[in-house]
Amino acid sequence: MIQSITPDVIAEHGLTPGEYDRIVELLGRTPTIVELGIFSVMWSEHCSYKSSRVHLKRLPTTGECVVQGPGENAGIVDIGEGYTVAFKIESHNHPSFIEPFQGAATGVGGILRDIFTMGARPIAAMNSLHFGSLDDPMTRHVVGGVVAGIGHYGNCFGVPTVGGEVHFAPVYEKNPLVNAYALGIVKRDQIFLGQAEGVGNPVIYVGAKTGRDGIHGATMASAEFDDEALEKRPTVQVGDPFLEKLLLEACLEAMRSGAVVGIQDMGAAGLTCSTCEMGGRAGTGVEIELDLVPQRETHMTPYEIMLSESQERMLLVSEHGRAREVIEIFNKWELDAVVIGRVTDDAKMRVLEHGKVVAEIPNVFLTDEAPVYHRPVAPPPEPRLGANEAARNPRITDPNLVLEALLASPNISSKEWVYEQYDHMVRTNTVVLPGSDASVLRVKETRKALAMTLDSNARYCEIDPRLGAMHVVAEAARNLSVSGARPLAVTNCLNFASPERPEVMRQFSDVIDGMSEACVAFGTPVTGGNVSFYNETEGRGIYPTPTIGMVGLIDNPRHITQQWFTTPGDVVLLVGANEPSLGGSEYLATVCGAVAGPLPALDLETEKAVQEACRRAITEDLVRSAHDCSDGGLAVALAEGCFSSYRKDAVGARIALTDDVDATNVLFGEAPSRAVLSVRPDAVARVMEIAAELGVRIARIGEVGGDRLTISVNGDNAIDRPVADLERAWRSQIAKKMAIGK
Amino acid sequence: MKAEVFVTLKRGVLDPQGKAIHHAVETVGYSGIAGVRQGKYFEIELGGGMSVDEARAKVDRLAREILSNPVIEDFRTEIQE
Amino acid sequence: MKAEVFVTLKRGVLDPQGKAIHHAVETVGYSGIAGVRQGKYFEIELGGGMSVDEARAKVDRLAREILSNPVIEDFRTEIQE
Amino acid sequence: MKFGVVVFPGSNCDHDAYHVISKVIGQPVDFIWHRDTSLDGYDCIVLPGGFSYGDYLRTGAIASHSPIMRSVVSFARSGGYVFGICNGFQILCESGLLPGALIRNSSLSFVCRHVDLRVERTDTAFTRDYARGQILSIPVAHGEGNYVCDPETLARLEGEGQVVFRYVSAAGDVTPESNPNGSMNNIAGIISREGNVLGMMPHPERAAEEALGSTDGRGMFTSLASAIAELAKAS
Ligand SMILES: Nc1ncnc2c1ncn2[C@@H]1O[C@H](COP(=O)(O)OP(=O)(O)O)[C@@H](O)[C@H]1O
Ligand SMILES: [Mg+2]
Repeated sequence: MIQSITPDVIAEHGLTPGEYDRIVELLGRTPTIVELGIFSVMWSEHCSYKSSRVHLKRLPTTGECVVQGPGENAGIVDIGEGYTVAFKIESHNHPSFIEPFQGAATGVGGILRDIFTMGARPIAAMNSLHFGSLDDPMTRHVVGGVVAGIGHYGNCFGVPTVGGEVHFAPVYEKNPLVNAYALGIVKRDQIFLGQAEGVGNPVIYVGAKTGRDGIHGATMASAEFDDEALEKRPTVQVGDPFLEKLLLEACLEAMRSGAVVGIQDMGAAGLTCSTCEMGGRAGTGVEIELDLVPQRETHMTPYEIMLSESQERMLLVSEHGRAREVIEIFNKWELDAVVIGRVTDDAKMRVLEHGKVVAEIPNVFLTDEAPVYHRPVAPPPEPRLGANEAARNPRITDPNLVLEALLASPNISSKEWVYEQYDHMVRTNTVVLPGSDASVLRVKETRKALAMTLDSNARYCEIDPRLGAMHVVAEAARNLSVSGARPLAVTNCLNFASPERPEVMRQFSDVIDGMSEACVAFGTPVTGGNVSFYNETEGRGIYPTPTIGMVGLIDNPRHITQQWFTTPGDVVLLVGANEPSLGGSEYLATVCGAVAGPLPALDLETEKAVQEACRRAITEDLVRSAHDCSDGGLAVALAEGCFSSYRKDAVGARIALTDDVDATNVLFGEAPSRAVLSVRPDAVARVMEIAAELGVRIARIGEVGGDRLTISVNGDNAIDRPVADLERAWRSQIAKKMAIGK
Repeated sequence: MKAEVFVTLKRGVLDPQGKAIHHAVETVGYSGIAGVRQGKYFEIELGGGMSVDEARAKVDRLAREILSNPVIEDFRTEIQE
Repeated sequence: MKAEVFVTLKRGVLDPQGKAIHHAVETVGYSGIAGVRQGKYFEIELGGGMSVDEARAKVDRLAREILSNPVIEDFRTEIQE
Repeated sequence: MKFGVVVFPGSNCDHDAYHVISKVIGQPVDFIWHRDTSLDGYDCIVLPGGFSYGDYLRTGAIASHSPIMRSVVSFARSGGYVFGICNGFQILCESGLLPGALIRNSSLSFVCRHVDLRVERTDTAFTRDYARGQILSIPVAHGEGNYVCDPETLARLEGEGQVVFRYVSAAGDVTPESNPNGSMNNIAGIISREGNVLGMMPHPERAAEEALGSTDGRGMFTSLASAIAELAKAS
């Protein structure tokens, strides 16, 4: 393809004139069109993190358990007994808006490959979803497609999708967020890295053939949406989960053979990215001949082959002389595997077509020399206040009806319509099914269990990015702690609007600071993640939406704890300071239609002590149920405790609260550092003692029993409802909305 | 009156179904099959009192708006009188 | 040479997809659609050097043995020369 | 005595079945590759859940043509026990070892959750460790588990007691609400007339350990183990 490089061509590649000049300067010549394409994907926001890098550096990334921090395909932490887990979260937001089913499906495919390239067998997936309002038909279409697509890929691949979160707010209407997470297990001494070691070693292409899928997808993922987005549609890729399952089995088998030196998946930026990154990490070069690349279509140009984003492909480097062995393993699994090049000693990526060089670029130009921007950061905005004024005009006042309305709010209501479409049990490790605070899996290879959770709170982050991000980390850790787990480490997905707007960069920078501070406090380093910018349409951006994926360890499976009250006569305890606020609450959003601050305060030391108290009580076998108290406040947490779950009938509770704030705050105000426990009556004294030892407030607030939830505040009856009615309001809401028009 | 709608994947869009079928067919021992692509096929029963032109317009709209996914699929309709 | 295979559900076999589409179509406000049934459509690319009769026999066998399930489906094939 | 678990490309509950047989009920078991053809030395073949060959055409359709299935068919015809779970059930129907077909769930959605099953027969090699009418809590996880067949076949299945499991309410009643996929007569599992081939959509291997919340599915594996042991003693 002979094409001259005009300013238009440069702009089409998403490169600024300044970036282009830098390319010419680095190369000392004009790039070929293939090289321009390569630079454009490697220097895109998506691959280069050019706007976020300077900020991401502030995240804590080291810790005792960290085996692999950011920089590889996934982070890895040690879980003892010779095993480690690899986990990561990644966004597939733009593709999922353009084609919800395939966009979400290929998002799952991508994250699974990131895990098994490390040598880890994926044992769990989760997803964090943000959509517009379910009252909007377009949103329902997106929700239906995304959930079905995630299910399609994960179910067929055979990984259980064990949990996640779903939020709804109008700002996501044209910018839905689909963040996919996966976790895999690998023996500590069997981890693989994406490195092209060993000059002369063969480079092998495995998996699906290359087609014209998603050419320019990586640049698309970094470009703001406009009406033209719909015109960009044909770039959407179609996933083949069956092929990916074969790829998994073949890759793991090849790795076990000892013949594999390094391996990397071809995600966004496909062959380009894997070629230069594998060489880059090892300090070597990789040379490939495009004639040898398996192609699905005829007459593909070098440009198209290098930029194709066809799914289910990997690049691997084998030991010299062992390529045959590797290829035979792939053939056994009925997959293509072809030697397309070799490792060189010149630290360049070199691409040949019919033996002629069509691109030759030193790796560092594409990686370390990629632009880094110190984008302007706006000064801190005025604090977002007004919660008290907004709270003066509630749509409903009867606390019973308020509670029902909150339980029926799609943000709080049961997500079973979603997770029942996912196989969440395959591989028979899922000990705590979706529905409780954290998902828990046994690890058959060890005596331990893993707990994991995905959390975000975009409304909080919109009101106060820094404090909001701290709340999110605290909630994730709390979800693990009340499940009996010790938090280990974090992966994160940072979804933001355009980095070219200083206000957005202010949010971004503040979120990083809040997240860093909280992660340091909890001792949970960040081992990886993903940044998704440009989530805005027609100038309207999303809330700053950092999503935290936190993994924790339960040393003794006996200590796995769920959120459901189990036994009449058990005593209900509220652990933690009860200083709720309506700022940023679901109450304010649902009942008063307002998003306003200030947020509830968060003291990290108190938070840690509360979590420690819960964990200690759990490990002393004193606790029958434990539930983190977050969205919707205490009344919602109590109601959720009453509901039925697998092999657990609904049960009521009688609760008496005393406080010096008004009933609305007590019932529906939100505050961190709180958990609701139910314990045997004879265990109450010891749990109180533990709390006292840790300096944590604790109150006996009632007992489990009957079939109603009754709550009094300062002696006045506030809530009195049959649990069955509350549960009905909570359980079926999303299904009901999704059935509109069906 | 009846109509038929054929929905096929756009050229260039990966067809995992067709690929898997083709592969299986070869493994089972069929020779001479060079490729398989899978699409959808709809039979539409139309109510009475419609002209052919009306029917065509209606079925076209139905195919475009509901039966196919314009992002990855093309369609073709046929009216049988 | 090319062939087309149409696979449809037998009369009397429930068609959940067709039913759902029909329902959706009505809800969206299309009038005059009396029924929708969903089937499958295959485009088969045949290798060279085959007579039409050979092709027909091969495609018929393929449709019968693999592309359709006789318990619930019927099929029809067409050869395009 | 030996169990064999067939591995098709795309099987993904193969390890789960293997785990229950080897670790939970402590019986010898091998994986059998789909390209193998010999089943010598096996007493029970398990066709596990998953998405064999991607299941893109029709569930189980392509697997039913794989080399191993020819052997499984003759193994079954000679009286060997064949146990098809989920995708395995679909493969058994496609290969003609069991009548009927499994089509798309009436909800059109994949469904994964625990359901209640009623044991309709206990005089089979697969269910002898249960009580008649016993209600089992076992998960389903499928998109195409809607059992259909023609009216004559249905009458025969019912008349000859070939329906072994039915979806029921917690109280044990056959209701539309307790049917997760629209199956005719709430059919969850059927057995061949000869009593040696059983297919079911629910996953007993996911309900065989206390840690997973239910041990109700274990009985199928222990039933088979004792039936096989008895046969061995008799011969
Ligand atoms: N997208 C999803 N996929 C799978 N499970 C989900 C999803 N969204 C929510 N869930 C499950 O529903 C339950 C409630 O979720 P959520 O309200 O976010 O919990 P929490 O507030 O404790 O973090 C959790 O067990 C969660 O794993
Ligand atoms: Mg929680």
